[in-house]
Amino acid sequence: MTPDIKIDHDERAAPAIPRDVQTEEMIFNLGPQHPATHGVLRVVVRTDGEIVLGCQPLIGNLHRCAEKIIESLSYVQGLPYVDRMDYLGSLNNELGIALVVEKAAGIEVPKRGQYLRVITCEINRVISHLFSAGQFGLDMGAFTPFLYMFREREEGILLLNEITGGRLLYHYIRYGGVTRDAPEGWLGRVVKWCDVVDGHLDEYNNLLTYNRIFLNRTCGVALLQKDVCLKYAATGPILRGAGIKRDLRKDMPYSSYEDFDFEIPVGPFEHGVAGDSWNRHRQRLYEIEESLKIIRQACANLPDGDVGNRKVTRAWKAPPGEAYVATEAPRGELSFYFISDGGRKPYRMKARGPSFNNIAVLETEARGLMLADLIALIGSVDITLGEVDR
Amino acid sequence: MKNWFARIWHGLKTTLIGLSITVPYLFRKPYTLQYPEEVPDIPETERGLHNFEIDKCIACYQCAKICPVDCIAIEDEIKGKNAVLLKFEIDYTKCLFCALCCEPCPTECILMGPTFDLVGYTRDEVIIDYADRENPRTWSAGEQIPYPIASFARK
Amino acid sequence: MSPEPLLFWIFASVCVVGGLMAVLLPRIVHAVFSLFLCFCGVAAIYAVAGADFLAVAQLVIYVGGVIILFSFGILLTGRTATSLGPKEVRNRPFGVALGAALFLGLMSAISAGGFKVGTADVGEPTTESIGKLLLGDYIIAFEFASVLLLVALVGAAFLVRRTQT
Amino acid sequence: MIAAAQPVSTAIADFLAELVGMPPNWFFSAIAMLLVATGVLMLVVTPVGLGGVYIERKFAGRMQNRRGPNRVGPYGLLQTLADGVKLLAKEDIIAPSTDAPLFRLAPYVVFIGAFTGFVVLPYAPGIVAGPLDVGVLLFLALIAFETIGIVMAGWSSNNKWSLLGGMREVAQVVSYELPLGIAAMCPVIAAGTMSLNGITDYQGGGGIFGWLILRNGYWAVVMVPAFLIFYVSGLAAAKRAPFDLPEAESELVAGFHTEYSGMRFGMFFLPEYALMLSISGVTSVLFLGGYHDPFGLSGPGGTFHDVWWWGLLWFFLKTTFLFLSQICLRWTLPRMRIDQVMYLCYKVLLPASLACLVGTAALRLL
Repeated sequence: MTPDIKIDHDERAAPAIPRDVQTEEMIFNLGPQHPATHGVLRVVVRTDGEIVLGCQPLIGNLHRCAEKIIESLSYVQGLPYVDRMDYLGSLNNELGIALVVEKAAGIEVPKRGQYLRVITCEINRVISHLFSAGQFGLDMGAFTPFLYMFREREEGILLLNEITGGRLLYHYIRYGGVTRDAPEGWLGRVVKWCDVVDGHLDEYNNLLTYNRIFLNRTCGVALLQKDVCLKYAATGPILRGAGIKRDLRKDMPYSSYEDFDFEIPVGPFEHGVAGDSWNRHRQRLYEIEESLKIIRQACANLPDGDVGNRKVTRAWKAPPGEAYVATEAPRGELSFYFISDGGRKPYRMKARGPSFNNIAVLETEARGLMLADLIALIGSVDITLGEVDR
Repeated sequence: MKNWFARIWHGLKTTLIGLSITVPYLFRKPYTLQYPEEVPDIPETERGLHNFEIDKCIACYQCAKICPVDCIAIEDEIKGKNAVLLKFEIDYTKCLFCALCCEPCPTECILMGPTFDLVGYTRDEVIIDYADRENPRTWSAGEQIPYPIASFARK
Repeated sequence: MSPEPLLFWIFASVCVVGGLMAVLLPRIVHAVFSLFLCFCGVAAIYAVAGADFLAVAQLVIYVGGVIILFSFGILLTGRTATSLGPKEVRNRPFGVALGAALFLGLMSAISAGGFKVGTADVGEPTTESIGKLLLGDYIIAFEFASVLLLVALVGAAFLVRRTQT
Repeated sequence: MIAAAQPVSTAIADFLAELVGMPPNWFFSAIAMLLVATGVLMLVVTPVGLGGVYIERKFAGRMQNRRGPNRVGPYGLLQTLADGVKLLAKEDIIAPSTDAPLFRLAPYVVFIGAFTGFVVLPYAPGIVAGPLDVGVLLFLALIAFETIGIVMAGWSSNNKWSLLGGMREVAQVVSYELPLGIAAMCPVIAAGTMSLNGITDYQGGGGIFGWLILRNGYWAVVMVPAFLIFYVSGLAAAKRAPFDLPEAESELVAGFHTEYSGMRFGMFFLPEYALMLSISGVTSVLFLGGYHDPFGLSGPGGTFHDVWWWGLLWFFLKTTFLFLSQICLRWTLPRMRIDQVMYLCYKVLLPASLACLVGTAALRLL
């Protein structure tokens, strides 16, 4: 059954289209099986022809009670579930939950473990951004850059596969460290991969980012300016693309991010205005460059030692306490709030997924766009439905 | 008017730049692998289908206990001093491939193998009983070299 | 030996059937597409008669212009799926009577007009002569007609664009 | 081709008449003509359908660093055939809420519109199916004809995405017919005829500088822009990327053919390639000298004057080049937005094409 759809009939925010001709409004169901919704997002769109008058994202099709499942399993058992929230940035999710538990329990992570976390998480961020940028191009009708980006993404996946054992859902970071040390020669291959990605960034940019049609489609389109981002607590590339310099890796460094020298790119860039689709897309490509810098530094300075804290065993229980940790995931601020009652399960594990907040902008900010621009908005905000619904 | 020409020129130029990137790929070697013939290099650490050595198993149920999704079903029978496995069934419709089951095993009899090819026409086909020596799937996986999943969490 | 009579009868019946359907079908969209069929039949008859310019002009203007505008207009209005309401049905006898009167009038005019019946030489392409006539002898009339159409176009655009704030 | 078809159809008519035991009359000759037409259509559809789709997929694959079809047959050549068989074997779904008669009719209208374009193309000296005096105009009419089929499909599917696709198609094609037609008028004015044969003949002799695009060198001033305008408008009329808005898969799912399945979908798929090919053919006739080679060998007095295979070779080369360039563009460019498509048409292409028209007329008077 269709849920009760209420769409805001407030016309104040509606576009200034000449209403000379008496037309009828149409209700479109964008999704849940629509190629542009990247999963099972359903957006009910009220349009006048091609112009969006109102829209409401309906989420929850992928709801799996991730938080409750984690609360009902022991510490070790809960970790693989976190991977499945933002499945494009699994390691970043794992890092978040590991950090919050470690903070609450006061566990020290050896430096080598921290560096390995940084390397793998940044590889994952690059992979995720390559995917996001590619699928945004795909939404704009450019198929080829998508596959070029997938080529480099595949190489990154193979690197992560080698160290973690998984291709998409890594289950690598554990409480107290990481599962496994880097295999022989892995660091060298990572650095080589960084060079490969660096070399191909120009290709993506010339093929897609600076293409006239792409610029026309995205510059000044689907504007999410500073105030809107702050109002909706939208974070990540959206916020930085809108011109607010906030990156938790710099602002509240965690897991040794303070050791690395990197920039935070902030929009507006060469074209468009701050906060438009183009700047969000460009933001991601710039962030890839910065992540590659971090990976190179971490690989060069990887300290010796253990990769994990040996105090944390399989039957480990966190002492009573609570903690809140926010991390910078590829899609924005991913934070966990954790309470332990000293039992063998977490008492409470609340996750704040960035996609969930980011998707909220659709409801008001889609007004007045054309249908094709709505696709640009969804594509450039870049949500993962696994994280929205959890 | 100047702007008008500039935009047309920009459009033409970026189109030509795009073509100069995509067209040379026509003459380059494809990146993709011909999958069934060319198998990608599977790293040693791949968490694929399990490798289970029935003769080592002492039916301690540790793996079944730690499994977050309860996908391992074990039945055993005590014969004399040793337990004999009647059933060691892994339900791959549920399995997360998290490798948590490998860590507590005292005899290292269950490990993650490199076989990633898990397809079947029915659900029953992907529920594999490793105690059943007749099942071809079970023992073809055993031919590959097992890799222990290293873990600091072990003990 | 020539298949032209057969082709004529085929296309003529297509025209008649298309025209009748356009009048009788209850759904307005069906009527438009029947009209499309009718126009195509007319174009085909022109082609069979050797008037290739006329045939193609028929396609360009009536199919490419009129029918597309009709269908565009109908797609934009909301009443595509509805049948004609009771009011239109009440008017049907008047329509039939009007149509019959028109038909009779035209038939009598045609039969009184003294059209010659016979085989004409249709081998000569007509395009060149039409072009020479339009851009030679009748160039003034032709240009006036196009200016008139332009004025009508601008006027229509002006009238439709009622308020622009 | 008409020269070759005439004896064939007469022979078939005689044979049929003998078979029935009646004197040959117009009835048999009509049936024979239909048979010949069907045979020719099959000759055209098969290579267009199988070749066009295969080339597109192979090109797409290689441009994207993939392999493209390579499983069925050598180099995957039979892939399209296999897909055709699959389409034929699939269930023909007609949703109950569709307007069934129009829904069934629409693919045929599109098919007719797209494939009739081959009739007027002069492939080589003496090889043309219908040497019409108004070839250029007929070509424009056929594009409009195809549009009607797409509107029918979009409306009768009773699906909002399809409806939007149909409306975009109408808006786009009706608009782009203007620059398309005006750009086509430049060669027409230059050659003084609307017949594609006549325009080709006009470009014979003088090699590459006989072609309209570079005629005598200075004609390039108007003809190169006219060629570009015609090419871009042709892309839009054939709904090729970056103008594939009526079926934009990321916005409208599949636009006007969202609801189609099985061979009915195939009937939309083939015309796309047919239209691409015939537009490429018309472009090569109008601007690139048709079947004339760039060395002047096929002109009057040349070595290969009126040699059909030499002409066919050059026509084929030019058409294929344009066809492949359309494919390359599709896999390079993103899609435009409908208002930008309209902007490009009315504010860029239309004024430019009018300027080209005036320029051509001026050059013609010189």
